[in-house]
Amino acid sequence: MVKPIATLRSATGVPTGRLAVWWVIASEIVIFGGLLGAYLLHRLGHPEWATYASHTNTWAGAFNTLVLLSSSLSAVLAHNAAEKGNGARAANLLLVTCVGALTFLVVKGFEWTHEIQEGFTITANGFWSFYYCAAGLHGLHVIAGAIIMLFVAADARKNQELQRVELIGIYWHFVDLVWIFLFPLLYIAK
Amino acid sequence: MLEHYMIQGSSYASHIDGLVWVVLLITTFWFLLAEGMFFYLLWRYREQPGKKALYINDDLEHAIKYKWVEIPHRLILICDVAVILGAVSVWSEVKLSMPVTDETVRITAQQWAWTFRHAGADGELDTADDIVTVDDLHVQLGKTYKFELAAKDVLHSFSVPVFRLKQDAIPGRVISGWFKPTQAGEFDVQCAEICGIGHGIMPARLYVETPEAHAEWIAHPTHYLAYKNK
Amino acid sequence: MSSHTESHGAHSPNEAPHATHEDAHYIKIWAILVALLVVSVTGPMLEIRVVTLLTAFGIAVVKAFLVAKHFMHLDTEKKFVVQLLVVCLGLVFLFFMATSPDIMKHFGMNWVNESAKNANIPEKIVHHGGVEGAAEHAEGAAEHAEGAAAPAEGAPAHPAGEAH
Amino acid sequence: MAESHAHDAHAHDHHEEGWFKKYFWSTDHKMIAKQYLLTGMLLGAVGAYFAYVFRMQLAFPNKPVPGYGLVTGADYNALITNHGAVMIFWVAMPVLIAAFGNFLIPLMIGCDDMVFPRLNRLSYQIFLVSAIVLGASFLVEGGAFGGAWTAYPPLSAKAEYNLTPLGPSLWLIAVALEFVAFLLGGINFVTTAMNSRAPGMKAFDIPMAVWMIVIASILFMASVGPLIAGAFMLLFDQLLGTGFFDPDRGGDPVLWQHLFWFFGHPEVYVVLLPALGFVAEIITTFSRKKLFAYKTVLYTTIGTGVLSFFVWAHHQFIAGIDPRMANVFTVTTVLISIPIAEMCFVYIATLYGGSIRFAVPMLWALAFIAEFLVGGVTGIYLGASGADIYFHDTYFVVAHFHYTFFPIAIIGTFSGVTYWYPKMFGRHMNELWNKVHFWITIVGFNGIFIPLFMLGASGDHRRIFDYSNFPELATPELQQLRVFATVSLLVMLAIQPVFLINFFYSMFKGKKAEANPWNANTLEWQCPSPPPHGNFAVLPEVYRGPYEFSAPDRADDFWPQNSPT
Repeated sequence: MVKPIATLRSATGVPTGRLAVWWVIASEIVIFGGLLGAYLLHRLGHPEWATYASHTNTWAGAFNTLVLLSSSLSAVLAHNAAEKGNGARAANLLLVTCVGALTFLVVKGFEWTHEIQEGFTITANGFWSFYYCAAGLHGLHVIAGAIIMLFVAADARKNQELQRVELIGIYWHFVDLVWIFLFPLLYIAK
Repeated sequence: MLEHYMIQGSSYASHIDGLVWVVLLITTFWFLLAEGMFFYLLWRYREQPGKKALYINDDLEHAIKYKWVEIPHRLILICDVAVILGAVSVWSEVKLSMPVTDETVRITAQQWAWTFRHAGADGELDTADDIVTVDDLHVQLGKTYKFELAAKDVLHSFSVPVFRLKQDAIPGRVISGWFKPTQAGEFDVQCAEICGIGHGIMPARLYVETPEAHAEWIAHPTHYLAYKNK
Repeated sequence: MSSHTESHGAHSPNEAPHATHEDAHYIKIWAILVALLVVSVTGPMLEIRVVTLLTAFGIAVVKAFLVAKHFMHLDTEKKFVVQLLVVCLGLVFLFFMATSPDIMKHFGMNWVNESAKNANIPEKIVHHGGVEGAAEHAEGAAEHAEGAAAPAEGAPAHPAGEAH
Repeated sequence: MAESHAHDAHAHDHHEEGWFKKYFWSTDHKMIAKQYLLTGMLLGAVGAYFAYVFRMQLAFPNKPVPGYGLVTGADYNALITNHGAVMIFWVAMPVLIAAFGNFLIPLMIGCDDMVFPRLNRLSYQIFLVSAIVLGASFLVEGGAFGGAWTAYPPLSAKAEYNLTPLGPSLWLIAVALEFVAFLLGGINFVTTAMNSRAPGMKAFDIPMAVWMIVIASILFMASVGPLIAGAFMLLFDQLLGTGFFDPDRGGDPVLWQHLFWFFGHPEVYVVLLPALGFVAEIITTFSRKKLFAYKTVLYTTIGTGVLSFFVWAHHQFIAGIDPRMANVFTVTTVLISIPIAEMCFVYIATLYGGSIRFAVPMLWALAFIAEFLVGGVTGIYLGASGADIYFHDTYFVVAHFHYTFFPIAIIGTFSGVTYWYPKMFGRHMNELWNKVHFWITIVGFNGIFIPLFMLGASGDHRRIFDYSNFPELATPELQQLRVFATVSLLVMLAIQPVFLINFFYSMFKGKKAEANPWNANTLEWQCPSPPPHGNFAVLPEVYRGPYEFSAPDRADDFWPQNSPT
């Protein structure tokens, strides 16, 4: 598939791929904003949710925050390597990021298994419904990001489409950003 | 305008109709002006042989814009203010205020019936002589009623067209409002929010009765679900 | 036309220059982020509400700012991108503010959300809440007592509307 | 130059194509536009069929409808629900934004394709899947969803209330997929228009149609988020038994109303703006006039878009929101009349001093202005909160929004199709039959909805399948109005095959069209009809605005954007 000339133009000064990623993030902000806004509306109206929230595992959440922050670091280092034309290094760093994503999901899996065994299922009460909904939607983004990243890394290893390293990086930082807010909302505020 | 279609049965019905009149006059003026101008221009500037269209340069555009855009802009703003003032005042009367009421009636909507709890002879709700009816609401002419609206299952809407009253009922919430009947007679209560396959078979009847007839009904209620005679 | 002409080297001249930092810079930012994370986890251990909120959400904002600025390179991105993202955040805020009178509050002018209020009653709470919740619970209990006295047909009387 | 060289390579690449690859797997923006257009027309026929069935039930209650059978309450609810959903999500959006956006944006801004052709193809395929999922919801146990297109819970959340265990979930999944398709499409449109304009095309040289589609896409992307989140929540309520909107379990049904209408109101402008853009193109071309006050049109469009985020709760005035909030929203709602009215005045002013030729596209565009004015002014009755107490959920509302949506989705589409048909297919449609079709459609449309205003003023409520239970509504006078509306609908539907035959016949047998049959200025007319793969032999450069008609000191009364002199 040959790219049309349209893709190569840049009247705004922002390359087309990056511009599109910003629009994706803009619409994602409203999606997560709607969900977290709805959660906050209920949370502030229901002081008893603090009690429900006390059963979340802060340490697991904190560890996952650390994992995502570190994977963001490797993503931005990959971008830096791609800017310098070093595709192999960028690919390796992207793989490190993917390992971070995998770690995040594994921790999440253990956490959820434990919580569900304790009886805190998605139907337990409003807090847990939002907990699974918000963290689940975020988890889907982690999975999607990791899969795309594998493709980008495969291309980057061949020194192709290096600009995409930056694009998937920006998306990954956004996923990290969402988690930065999910962590206090779901884990710390008790 | 509405009074030609539906009789005014409550104290605030005429105010709502008055607001509709205000809106009708304003919108009709603008509508006729715009459509009149539109069709006039279509006729006046139809294609004619040998006649070239006008080219509007920036200076000319600026001058015309004042006449075509700036002045209507301000006039519409004035009209909007009039509409807003009317709308807010009527809305405040019907939905925001709660006048001193004589009696309370509790309305519970469910799929697909209305339950009305009347205060009964003592005029107090939640006493032994309450009259509970299904799909029949009896009120006395000229008395001010407070209603407490609730729903058991899904959204419903308590709509009494002659009163110009409409309020959605939401499960889990109790929403209050008021009305003061001014016309005796038998009227429709309708459900105005889709509530399932029986939405079209969820009517109730409203009986606005003179004080004598109302007292008679309280003494000998008909179609009641629960009623304890002392 | 081969597609890798479009890679980083092919930016057209009118593009924003993308500042490329050394890796050390990014590691420094990461270290700050991790330090902030430690603060945000240890802060709530003091069990002071103000400190919890500040460390949890204040630091989240700081972290978000650092990630957006240094990792997403919004500092060197075109202005309109930042404006776009801020506008979207503003829309979320608008939604929240205009919806809060109905959802966050459980009573208002001529209406009361009975079921949400009843959800606040302490019986339904398995474990005791924090100190700050106690006053709310007491209030909830009072509402509940009132609600319990109401008749059974599903529409408890509650005159909250007149209070306004 | 590198660009034209790359273009040659591009064109060579597409010589040998199979049927499947050409018509179904194509990444060419024009083919995807046609796919969207035809799918939209097909679903439009489905939506019209729904309207036919339930209007027959209303006019002749409880008699078997020819071509359907007896309409039960459940059938009726499913029909009205899906009529609304199909017409908005699967007709107005794909035709106005996706079909014309795909076709027009690359041509009008002078480039060879959308910036992400494969994303574009994916967008159509997801859209097609969403339509199939919607169709499947009619075949599952319990039947299709019947809780109105607003899908208010708890009715939509629990099978015990709506008695359709699977329909609502499929419906919701279909809507969510459709949103994903249009998010992908919208990102493509916006990015293309922002980045890939022809050299020399500055912000105020962009044709209004492109501006409007882009602003509409932005509105869509910025408003749909909360509803996507809400769709997840409602789907979990339906399938997993959570209680997001269940008051007995700590949820709140009013939250859904806010999530829905926060999207739902901007959505009106999402479909309105493209139609306004087509009208701007057409009235300038056929009155040989410059668009009057280009910048005013643009600013009022942006103003309308911004304001549209501040008005959503006017759909909920009496739906249980705090009544004090209604005062806020009535102010913002009534104020939106200012930019919309200004836009109408500007369009009318464009006709001043023109040389107006009443070709078929022009007739449709003029009808849009004349009819949309009715929809505009009747909106004031509903935006004024006090009057809305009476009008809410009556046929007055139905008539009002059909006087906006019909001009948008049907008249706007016909104006666009008749105007760009020569460009799309390289041939002309039959003008005489198009005119016959135009007049009967317009008369039929007014015949349907003027009676509905009167019904609404008489307190006639929507979504009721049988009025015999409501003595005030079951009167012979009102029934006559219903019959009149239904007969008008039958007349209007009866003439549509004429258009369809004309449409498909002319595709093969119509008069051949030259590149610029209407003598228009915008770039899409400066390439061959129909445009080849890659659109332009040499990608154009732009020297002036799109509406330089009848410029003095020129022999021609038009001046193409890419003409150097």
